Amino acid sequence: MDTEDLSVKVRRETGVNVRECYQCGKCTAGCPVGERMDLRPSVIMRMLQSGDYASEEEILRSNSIWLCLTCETCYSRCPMELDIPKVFDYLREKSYAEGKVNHEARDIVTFHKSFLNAVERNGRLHEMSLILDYKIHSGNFFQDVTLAPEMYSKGKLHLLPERIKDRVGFARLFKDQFKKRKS
Amino acid sequence: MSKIGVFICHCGENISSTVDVVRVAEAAGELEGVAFSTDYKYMCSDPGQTMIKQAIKEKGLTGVVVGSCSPRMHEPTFRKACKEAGLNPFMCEMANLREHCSWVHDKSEATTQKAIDLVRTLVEKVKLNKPLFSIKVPVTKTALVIGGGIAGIQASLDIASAGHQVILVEKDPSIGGHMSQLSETFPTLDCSQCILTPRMVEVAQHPNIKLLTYAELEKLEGSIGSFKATIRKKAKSIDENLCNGCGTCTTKCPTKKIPSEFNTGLGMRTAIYVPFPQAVPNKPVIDKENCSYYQKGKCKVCEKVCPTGAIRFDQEDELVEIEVGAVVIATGFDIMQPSGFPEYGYGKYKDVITGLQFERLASASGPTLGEIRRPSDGKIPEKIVFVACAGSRDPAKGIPYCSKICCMYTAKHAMLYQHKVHHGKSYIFYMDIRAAGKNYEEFVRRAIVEDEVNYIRGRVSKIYEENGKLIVKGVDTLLSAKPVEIEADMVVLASAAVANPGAEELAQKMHVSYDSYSFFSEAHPKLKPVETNTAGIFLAGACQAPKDIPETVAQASGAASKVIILFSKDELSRDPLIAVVNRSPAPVFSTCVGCFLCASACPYQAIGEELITNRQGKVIKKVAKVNPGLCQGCGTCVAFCRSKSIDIQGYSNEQMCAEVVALLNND
Amino acid sequence: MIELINKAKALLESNAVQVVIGYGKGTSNRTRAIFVTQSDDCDKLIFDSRCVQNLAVYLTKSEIKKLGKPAIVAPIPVLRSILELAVENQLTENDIVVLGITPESEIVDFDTFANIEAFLATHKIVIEEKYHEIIRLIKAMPVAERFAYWVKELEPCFKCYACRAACPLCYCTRCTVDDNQPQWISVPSHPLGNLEWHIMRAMHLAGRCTDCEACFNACPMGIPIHLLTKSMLQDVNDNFGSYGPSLEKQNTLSSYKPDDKESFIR
Amino acid sequence: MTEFEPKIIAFVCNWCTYAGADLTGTSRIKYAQNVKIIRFPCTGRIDFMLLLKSFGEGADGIIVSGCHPNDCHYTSGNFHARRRWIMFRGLLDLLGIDVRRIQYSWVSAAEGAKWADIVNSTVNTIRELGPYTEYEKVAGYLEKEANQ
Amino acid sequence: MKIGLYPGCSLTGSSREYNESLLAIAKEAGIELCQINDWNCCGATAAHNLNKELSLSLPARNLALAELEGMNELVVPCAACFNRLVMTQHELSEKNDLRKLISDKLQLPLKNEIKIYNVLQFLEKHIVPRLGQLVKNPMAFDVACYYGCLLVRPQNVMKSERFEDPMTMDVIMQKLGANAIDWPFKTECCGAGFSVSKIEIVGELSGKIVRNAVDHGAKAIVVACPMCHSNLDMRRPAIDKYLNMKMDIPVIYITQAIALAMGLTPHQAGIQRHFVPVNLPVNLPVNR
Repeated sequence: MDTEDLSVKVRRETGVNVRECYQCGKCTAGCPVGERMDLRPSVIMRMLQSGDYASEEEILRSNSIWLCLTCETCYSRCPMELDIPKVFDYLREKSYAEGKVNHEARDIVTFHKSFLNAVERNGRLHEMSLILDYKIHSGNFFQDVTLAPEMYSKGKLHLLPERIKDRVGFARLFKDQFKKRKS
Repeated sequence: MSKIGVFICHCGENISSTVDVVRVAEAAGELEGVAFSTDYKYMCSDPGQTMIKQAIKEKGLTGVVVGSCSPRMHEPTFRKACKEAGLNPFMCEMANLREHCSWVHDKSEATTQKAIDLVRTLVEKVKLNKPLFSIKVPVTKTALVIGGGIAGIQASLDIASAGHQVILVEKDPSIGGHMSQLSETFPTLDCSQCILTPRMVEVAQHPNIKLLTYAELEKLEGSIGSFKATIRKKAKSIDENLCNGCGTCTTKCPTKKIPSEFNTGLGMRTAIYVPFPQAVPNKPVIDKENCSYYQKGKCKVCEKVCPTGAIRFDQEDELVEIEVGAVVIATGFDIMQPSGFPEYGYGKYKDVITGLQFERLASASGPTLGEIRRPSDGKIPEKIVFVACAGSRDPAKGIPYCSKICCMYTAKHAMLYQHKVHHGKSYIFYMDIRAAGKNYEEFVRRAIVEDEVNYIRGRVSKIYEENGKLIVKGVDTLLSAKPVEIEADMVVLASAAVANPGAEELAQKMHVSYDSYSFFSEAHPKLKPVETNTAGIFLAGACQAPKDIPETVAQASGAASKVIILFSKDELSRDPLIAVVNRSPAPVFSTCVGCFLCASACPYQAIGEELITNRQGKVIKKVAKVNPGLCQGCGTCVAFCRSKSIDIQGYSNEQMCAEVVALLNND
Repeated sequence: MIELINKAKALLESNAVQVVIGYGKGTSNRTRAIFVTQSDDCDKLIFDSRCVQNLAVYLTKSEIKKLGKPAIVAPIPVLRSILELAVENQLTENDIVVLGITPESEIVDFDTFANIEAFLATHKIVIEEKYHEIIRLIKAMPVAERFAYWVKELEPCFKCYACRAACPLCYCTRCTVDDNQPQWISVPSHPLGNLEWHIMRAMHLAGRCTDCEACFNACPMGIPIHLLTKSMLQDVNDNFGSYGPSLEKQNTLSSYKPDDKESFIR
Repeated sequence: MTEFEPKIIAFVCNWCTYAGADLTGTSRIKYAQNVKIIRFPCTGRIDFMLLLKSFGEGADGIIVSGCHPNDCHYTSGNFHARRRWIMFRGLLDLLGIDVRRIQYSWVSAAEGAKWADIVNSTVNTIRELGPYTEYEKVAGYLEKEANQ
Repeated sequence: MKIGLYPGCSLTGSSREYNESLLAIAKEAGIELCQINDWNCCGATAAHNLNKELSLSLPARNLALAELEGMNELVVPCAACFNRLVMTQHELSEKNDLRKLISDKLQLPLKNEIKIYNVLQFLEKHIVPRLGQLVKNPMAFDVACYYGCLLVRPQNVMKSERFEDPMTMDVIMQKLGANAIDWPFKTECCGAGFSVSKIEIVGELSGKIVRNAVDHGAKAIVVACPMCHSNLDMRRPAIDKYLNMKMDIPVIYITQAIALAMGLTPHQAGIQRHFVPVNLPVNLPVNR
């Protein structure tokens, strides 16, 4: 089993040394979704410092990492200039790859995945199929029932997707991207 | 034939843990001309020094090399030891085996080898050392104190009371410094002015203290015992002898809307002004930038109303030269303008102020006569938020260090607020509470327990205005980082203490070193806290690092005592490590050809000319001559002299060459 | 020509000077320095394009000094040397009479050094393009090759010190090369000794050399040592502005500007 | 074959760089043993002849270091030194003496870390350049003669 | 003059009025913007949330294609796309090995030197200098310029000094005759990518922004980011729900504002595509 501290991985992958964090909490104070988080940014930094396995699991299974909007406010105000959003990107990727996504974050992840599916299919985002795909996977069938038609009426939705020409070359980018870590 | 003694120090384990000291001693013993070589645990200790003295006597040593710490640390110690044993102190050299070897390398053969090389190098040097005799320089028993804050005041009074002359130079119109701006002082809450102003008056009245306000150091030459300082007395535009400080001019002056420096912009002053009522001297100056006569050419109201006719519009800056034996730098600190904090809205929101501004609000002599009122509308704030570490401990803002005083004065501010606004609520956002002083912790506890100040551990991320309130977005890291939002009426930022803007320039004028934050550097972090690297120049107060009043006063007295010690002798002996022009038998007399390019290169104008005459008094030759009083021994002339006719004692061409050869030939 | 002779005569007869340092006929078609002490001998004085030797070198020689106050025939290079000697406190205005000779071979007498400087201001030192070219070429070589080139160039030097003797600015009573405490420079004329000697010589002339080429002309082996001083002259110009002797401008190496520019100090 | 260990000699001024190197020690920052320091009162004292001598005596590299401009303990020693270095460097370059083998630097009494950095980077540079055989050959001439 | 354009997905769909108005004003100013041939989606928030490599390779492909077409300036109107493209360029310029890996994967050369502009930088460089003669009917009323996150952060990459209080849009609006109010929510987050998946969050965050703008007397909110626009405009119901009151302040793109000031018709500016009706206190030209 992997005994390497998560903080060590974080440092390798993102270049951020969590030990530099002195827990002033400015990141959390300025976070637009701080209120809603189960583990707030500064708490996650602290847990990473602890190097305790249980905490690491808790982080990867937390809702917070998915609530993060990557607005970068924390980073721009951190006295230690720690790139917290980058750390969160890594944590999300890991959480997703290891199938530890918090159930409350299901919708968010589903949306992201639907988004990427849509992109993988056409090379560009076809908002109509994104919304369809999302509704199917999230089960929120009746969300925005009024929105789509209105968007359509305002010319904001195309029925048929635009597609890029170099499909082969493009497919290469997605190859194995979501298989490798699951195993 | 030289008989050198080599003494290798273990420095406890500092050296011996990575350097094989025994082998170094053995290797040294085999060097030609080495008569005695040994190692010992602590060479600088008494038995260590005795060991050296005995060897000198018994073995009749002609030179000594001590392989231990840096000569900057113990050279005086060992030279003294040699002297006591009857060996000329300048026949002793040190090989730096600690700072330059054992501490910077791991234990290895190469490390030991390097140590041997260093020792061999110094042995070769010392073989060529010549007995030297220190130069006596008379001590000018007058001290120059720069800065009239509490540090400068304390230092001046101490030196003056010891019976020495003091010249106290202050750049502002009055002495008093930051302390005079403070309201009450922690941890006793006694009023700052009440304890300071008597001292200020004492300075003014002390027969041994000459006070030069509105003046700055222009130039400093010379060295310990005999400095020559040039002081610029900025034009005050008044005749101080005639002015009786009646204050009519300041009341009549039509230009009244100038933000007062003393009141940190919270109050206004006139163009001709006395910074504050208790100023010393209590005589006004005209601020030319804002005086309508100087700017627009008309007004002269002050001149008309002055009963003694003391106004002098034609007065100009005056340069005075003074001879002093020692200098105390007490230029204090400045506070960082928190405009570097756009997220805190300082400068944008009137009611976001700095700690120093709060002092003025809380001070009885302040613009609100001690009532806490918001600058914007004069209302008494119901809710007040204090933000600690506003700039301090914040590498992103360029200040990683702790400003040291904020924790205490912020606690004091909150306390004062609670005392003055009983129903008010106060919050302090902090990271750590640093209260490590006598009665400090108790003070903070009192603020929390008795005065019910709410301490919240966490930093503030943003402050913005929303319908008349300042919304403070903070966090409580002790409640699993729960975001906290406070609707405050006023916010006080404990902005960082930084070096004065002019600090670097001043340091360069005096050739003292300064750290990367422009605070002046002490000669040794522990053992020489008030000395600088330049002999005869001492430090007092916050110009060396942020300090509170008790510390500042203590250091000031420390600096003063150093000056007094220096003044306790009529002359001091200086190391004779100075340049000399060679002499040779007639008909050459000296190989110097008198091109005097050395003279133009000398930073101290220490090189003059000497006429060599024959018996009939006819001049046969004109050669350079070094004035030992002025020469500081930099040796620039030596490297510059083509015919090598000028050389420097202790770092002579022969010695340096020998070192190079010895250092590089280790196989 | 005749004007020069008459001036010389007058000076000697009026005893304004006791010796006239000038050019005279030498063996074969060469000219040599002559020291005229009798006005009758003044007819020996000549001046033409062959007179390239820098007579200023004699001004600091004790044997010549013994002859009394000199007048000196001074074409441009000599004038430059005189001025530099003045800067270096080796001459004062009433030590000598200067019989200046313009490139148009007109005779001008200079009663003050300031006048000499003013005159030289209109006749600045110019390093010929061919030298720039050579120096460029040398600097273009790979460093090791460049080193080998010079070691070879300096090989023939047998330390006769003719370069030193010919240089008006090498007036030290004892030259450091003869110093043995310490032994700065290895005595024998092997590559190291030669290299060290010529580096020292060049450095000692840094910011002083007036580019008269006397050293090169004097070298029996024809070693292009003047390339060193020329290149340094250029360096002075590039780094510290104008070169050439000047009474008010300080000597290059004994003065400085706080904002001197360099690119190699970390 | 063992790795080439360069011989590097450092000429430093007493007030800034020597003190800076002391600070390196006090801060226990490690650096290579190859560099050994000779102490001068001021960079103004450092004679170019000594640098020359060092190469003659078999140095592979040289460090010359003193106070930053404006911070010289003697006001202007380092300014004079700077001019001297500019001229000397130009001459050496013309002569094909590898100027990369002389590292000039300003290291203040507060820059312990910088000193370690200067030392290590210089050691690396010289390692890459290898032993200064060209000069040694020239310098070795004497011994060769003596041995014959 | 010819400048590269990366429209990004939303400009072809939900925020096509942004694209239309941009092209319109560029045309007025005599600047030709040409789309990158066969451009693809930048991956947006989704990619960098789930997969680092994709978050780099998707934007990188567009940069590579642009290079192939010999573009050296590239305009990216969508703030989100801009952020992804710039971050990718930044990261790849710092890690050479990574750049190689990606370029191999793309099987396209990648010098990674193209100069990327967001819409504000583009306007500042190419439009603002020409504004003088182009402004026909100035808009004399209070506007709140809203920047959001992605135009200013992270400041070390965006090189934005005033990241807490940016002014570029304000300056432009002043030039159009409007009064850009000073308000504290310029750079607060609108909820960005949660537009679909966490509508209530968008409602709250955008709600606070809209309210604060109105409180400060703004008659319109000016934006330069499709996500901000769709959240403030399309998600108005969610906003009203959070504030439980009806907010009718319109949200227009900076490009639309310029277009209108230039005297183009609301239709040319794509105003009709908004959810919140745009009733500006100026008489807009009906047709020209």
